[in-house]
Amino acid sequence: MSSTRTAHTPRPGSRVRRDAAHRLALLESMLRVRRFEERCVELYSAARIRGFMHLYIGEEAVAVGVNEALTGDDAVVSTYREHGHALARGVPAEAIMAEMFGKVTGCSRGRGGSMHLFDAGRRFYGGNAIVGGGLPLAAGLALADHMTGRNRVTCCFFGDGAFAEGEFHETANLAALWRLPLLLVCENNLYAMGTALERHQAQTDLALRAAGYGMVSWAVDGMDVLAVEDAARRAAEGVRAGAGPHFLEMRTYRFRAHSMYDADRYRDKAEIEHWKERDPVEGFARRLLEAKELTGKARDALEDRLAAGIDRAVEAAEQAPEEPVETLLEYVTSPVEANRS
Amino acid sequence: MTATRTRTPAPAAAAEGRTTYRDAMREAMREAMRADERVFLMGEDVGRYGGCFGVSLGLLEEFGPERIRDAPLSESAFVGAGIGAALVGMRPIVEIMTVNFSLLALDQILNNAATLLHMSGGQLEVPIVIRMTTGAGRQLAAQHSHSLEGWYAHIPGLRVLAPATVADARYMLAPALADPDPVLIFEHGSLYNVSAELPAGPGFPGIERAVVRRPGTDVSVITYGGSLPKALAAADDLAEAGISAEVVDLRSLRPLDDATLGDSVARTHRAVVVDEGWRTGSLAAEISARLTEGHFYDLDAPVERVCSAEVPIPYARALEAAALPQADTIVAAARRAVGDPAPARADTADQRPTAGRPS
Amino acid sequence: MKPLTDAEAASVVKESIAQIVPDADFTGVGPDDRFRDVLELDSLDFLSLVESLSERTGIRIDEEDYPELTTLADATRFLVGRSREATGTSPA
Amino acid sequence: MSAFTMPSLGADMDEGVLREWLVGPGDPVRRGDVVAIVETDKAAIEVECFESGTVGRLLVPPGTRVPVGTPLAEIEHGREPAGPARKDTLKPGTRARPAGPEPGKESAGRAANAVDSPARPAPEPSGEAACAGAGPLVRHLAQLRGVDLTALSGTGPGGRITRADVEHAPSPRAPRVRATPYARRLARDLGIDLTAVRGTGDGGAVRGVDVRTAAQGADVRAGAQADAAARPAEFRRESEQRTPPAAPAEEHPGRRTDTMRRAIAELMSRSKREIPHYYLATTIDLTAGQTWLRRINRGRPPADRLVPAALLMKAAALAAREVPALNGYWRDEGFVPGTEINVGVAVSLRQGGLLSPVIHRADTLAPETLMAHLKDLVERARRGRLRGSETTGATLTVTNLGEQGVESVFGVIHPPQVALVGFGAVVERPWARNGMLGVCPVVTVTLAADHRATDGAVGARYLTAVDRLLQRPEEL
Repeated sequence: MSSTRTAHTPRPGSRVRRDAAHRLALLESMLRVRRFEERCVELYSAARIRGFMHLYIGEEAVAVGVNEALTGDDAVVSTYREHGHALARGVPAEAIMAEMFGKVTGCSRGRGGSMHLFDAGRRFYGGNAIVGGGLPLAAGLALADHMTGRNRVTCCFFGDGAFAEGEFHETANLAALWRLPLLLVCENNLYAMGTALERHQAQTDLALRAAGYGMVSWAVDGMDVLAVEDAARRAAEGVRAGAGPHFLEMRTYRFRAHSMYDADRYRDKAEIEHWKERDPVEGFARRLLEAKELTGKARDALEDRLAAGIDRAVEAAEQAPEEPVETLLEYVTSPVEANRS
Repeated sequence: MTATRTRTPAPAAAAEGRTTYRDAMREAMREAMRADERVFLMGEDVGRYGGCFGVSLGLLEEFGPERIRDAPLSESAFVGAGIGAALVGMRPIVEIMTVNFSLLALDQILNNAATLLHMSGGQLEVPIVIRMTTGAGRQLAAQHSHSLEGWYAHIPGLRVLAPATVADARYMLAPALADPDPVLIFEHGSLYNVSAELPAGPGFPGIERAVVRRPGTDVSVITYGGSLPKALAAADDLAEAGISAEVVDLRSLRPLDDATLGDSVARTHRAVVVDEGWRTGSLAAEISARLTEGHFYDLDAPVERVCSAEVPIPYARALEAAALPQADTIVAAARRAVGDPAPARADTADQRPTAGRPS
Repeated sequence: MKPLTDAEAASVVKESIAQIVPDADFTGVGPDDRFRDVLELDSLDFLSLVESLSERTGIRIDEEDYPELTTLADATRFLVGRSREATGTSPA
Repeated sequence: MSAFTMPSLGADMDEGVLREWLVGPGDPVRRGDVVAIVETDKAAIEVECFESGTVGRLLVPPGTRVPVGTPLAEIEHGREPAGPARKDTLKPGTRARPAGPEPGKESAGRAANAVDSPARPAPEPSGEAACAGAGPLVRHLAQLRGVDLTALSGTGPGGRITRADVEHAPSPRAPRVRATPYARRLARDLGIDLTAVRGTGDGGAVRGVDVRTAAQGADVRAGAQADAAARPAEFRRESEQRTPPAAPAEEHPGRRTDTMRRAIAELMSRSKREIPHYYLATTIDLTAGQTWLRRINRGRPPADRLVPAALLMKAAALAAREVPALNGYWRDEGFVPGTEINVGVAVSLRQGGLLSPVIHRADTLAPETLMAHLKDLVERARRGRLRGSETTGATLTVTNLGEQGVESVFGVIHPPQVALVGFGAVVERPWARNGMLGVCPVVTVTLAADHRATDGAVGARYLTAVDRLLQRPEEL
């Protein structure tokens, strides 16, 4: 039986470096996600990428900010809107792009596509395309660490839609009950696909409800990368300190459709425009320009560098070989048991 | 070879030198946890209560609450947690009370356990063992009595086992834990009290193969799990009528041991598949189809299936019994297969194949 | 058993042939014509004829005897001769 | 209830005359029973019924010419053969047709009286038109199923033959036997003709045990056959019973010959039109064969003796095993090898004409068995008592015109087969052997073969094989 520990409330702002280089790095990280996905739109339109593709554009501050709180030993469990999480985690753009091209060099050898990016080496446990499906899994990763005494954090991203799933509530209860080292990051972009938060939740204050499970829970401005980083650092610190799971409600917004294209019949154009005024990438860039931490020239150079990197990723994905059809039945069961039907 | 009389004795408390199915399963878990620190048991009431069916009784005292982990009634969460723990090197044994409850965790089993290795392009192995009770016969009515193992046997990426004997209950767990892929073990509720003398470890046929539990020459009765004792009893009755039935225990529902099934049918030319699942879309249907595909020209009669009636399993004793495969319905099916539908009559005896009749 | 007369033997031969060739027209078959050719008996027919003759008369007919059964006259003569040999000794 | 229909007894049969009913309403029949005699362009053939049950109404009176597939009689099904048909005709379900004669009035000649529908006149020959009215898909299907399109009348618009017409057409192939897959495999392995096996399974299905029983009885039956042959008088009585004086063959002998002549003309013309024949001949020393036969036949009653034809036939069949390229069919612009060696035996009929009953798997039969088949088939062919299944399935034809005294015969191949083997008369000729001239019995064997399927070298190989085989008669 796990011991009952007192809740630990970390001090705000502890150990967060606030220097300009760090801020420029955050910008670059967010911009990489943004430009990468913009290229994805282009490639999807050209039918180079197929399947469902869910873009993260508008939410970049969450992935980039949270990642600042995690070490290489920590684990990430993600959703189907996970390009940003994977890129921020360090999964190479080449591997992601190749995966979306269905190539052998893809990070899941072409088995997963956009929704199922995996990188075991970086402890990136996947894009899970079942809403809420990654939560119990993340609890298990945390349970293993808990049982083996390893001081690691498992960070699980999920959306406001998952808050309606039993799996969230089961996992929240289980993790809090067992004091699992779990960082629950709810990306509340206000829509479960096309259903607005107030149309699918009786109580729309998600942090308030998560707190009901006995977890430390905060709501955070998900459009501000610095606020996200700050909250994530504090929460991760609490998790590492053995205070059990922490819940962060990241209030954010996706600028594009649920999956590639939709008619946006479920929300006003004005609402989208309103949120775009708070664009986490451009807004942050503006702040850095105003603070003279970023020059126009430096911005251009950054853009060129990112574009070149994405070009290389696309080129590599184009050139990469297809996985031979003969391998179709591989990775269904473990290779050592390859003789099964 | 002469068929030995292998009618399984009625459930009874473990006699001297004998082990019950329940004790065998517990012993297997105890052995696994002693041998490997990564192994732990997680599920509803596995700890203080001692397991819904008493399988884990006493383990909490030996291994403590960290490794004998009582879970909240959150099948999806604790099964998923088991999968997550397995991903990073643990060897969880997750117990689900009944197969009906496993539906609450079906998402985790199918969409994660069975799928992660593939979706990750081979990066993530899921060495979890999920045990659950299945089957009817104890008047537990429609939400505790179903046999849905056939559904799981449908899913690539899983290994599905159905120990039907005390020895399999004792020895299947270790290879299941050693398997790098998810393994589901279905324990038929009617078997827990069955007792037998445990054979010594060597000679255990592994978890890959089906096993001929009783050799015969006229008809292959193919079954698994809780239907095995019924099939053996039916074989006894058939033997009295001069029909030599071979009883094959599938043991592994996925993958199916096509070779053993095929060999048997190639010898007997007739097959009766006994499956407590519903007939439509059943495991029995799969086996019948495979026999027809692979052994069409060996078949001397249509493959017979004895399955549960297509009804939620009812509570009332007589109704429940009527809904399930029974020794007499197995006998009737076997008789149809050998072309001797009537109860033994002197004037038809000569029409039966002579090969399998006792001299 | 009495030996066959010529008339009896001739009659047996014709009846046997008629059994094999139901519409046989004996008016076209002279006593010294090769009836096998005239009536187009093939080897199977001929074998049937031998069978029939043997059956009706009880006389044993070996392959070596076949050349004796070429014309109606030959056949009659053969049967009469054999039946005489047979009577007095044990029947074949 | 099902219908017993005018069978298709050959690819070139499009209609037949119901000559005689051998059963009447109320008679129990088993699958395989001979129930009627049908006169085709080629012969009067005993046709078997493929269902077990009770004969219901006879729908077509004797003497009526009807297209293939026309229902001839009803077969009522029931576990036990039911009572008299009149009981059945009272059932509402069987009243689909206009009322027949008063059931109670039936007595003598009930077969004729029981026929409800008036004899239908033969339809206008519409073969060519019908053929032209079938689309490529339908033609393909017909080919696959071996259905003769000219034998069908179309039900589609403008008499077009539809897919359904082809699917519902009776297949000219061997009748479908209800048998388990295992029984089929076993029958094939043991060389048992499934159509002759009595099924004891569900619905009369032939099961493995039935085939094994039949296999055990095969030798016994062969003996019985010889027995029957040894008792011709008895056999004759039986045949007289079965063949009433007004037998169809005698009823319109002229027309029957005419129609058969037409059929032969059609088949042979087609052969010469389509098949580029090549011919080979060789003369074979038959001393060994004759000597062996004489030894074998010595002491045997005539009924058990072999004729040279049996030996030659066996050699021809075995040689086909060695040269399989001559055993099979030319179909769809390609050679389809026969899965068995089924030898068609060209039998000339006294009233003129030709029939080719088939000895199935002749290569597997001992000379004695082959001889028994040969006798039986030839005899029945000449009496017009062949069964449908006995006239189909030949993969190679052997003609033995030598029986008529000629020394060599250059035959015309029976399409779709690709070869025809001819044996001439066994004659004594001067023959050089080991540098010495002597007089030997010799036979000239000829081969007519389809040059599309094989070349001369293959044919030569075949004749060489026949020669070699005949030099070791004891191994045949």
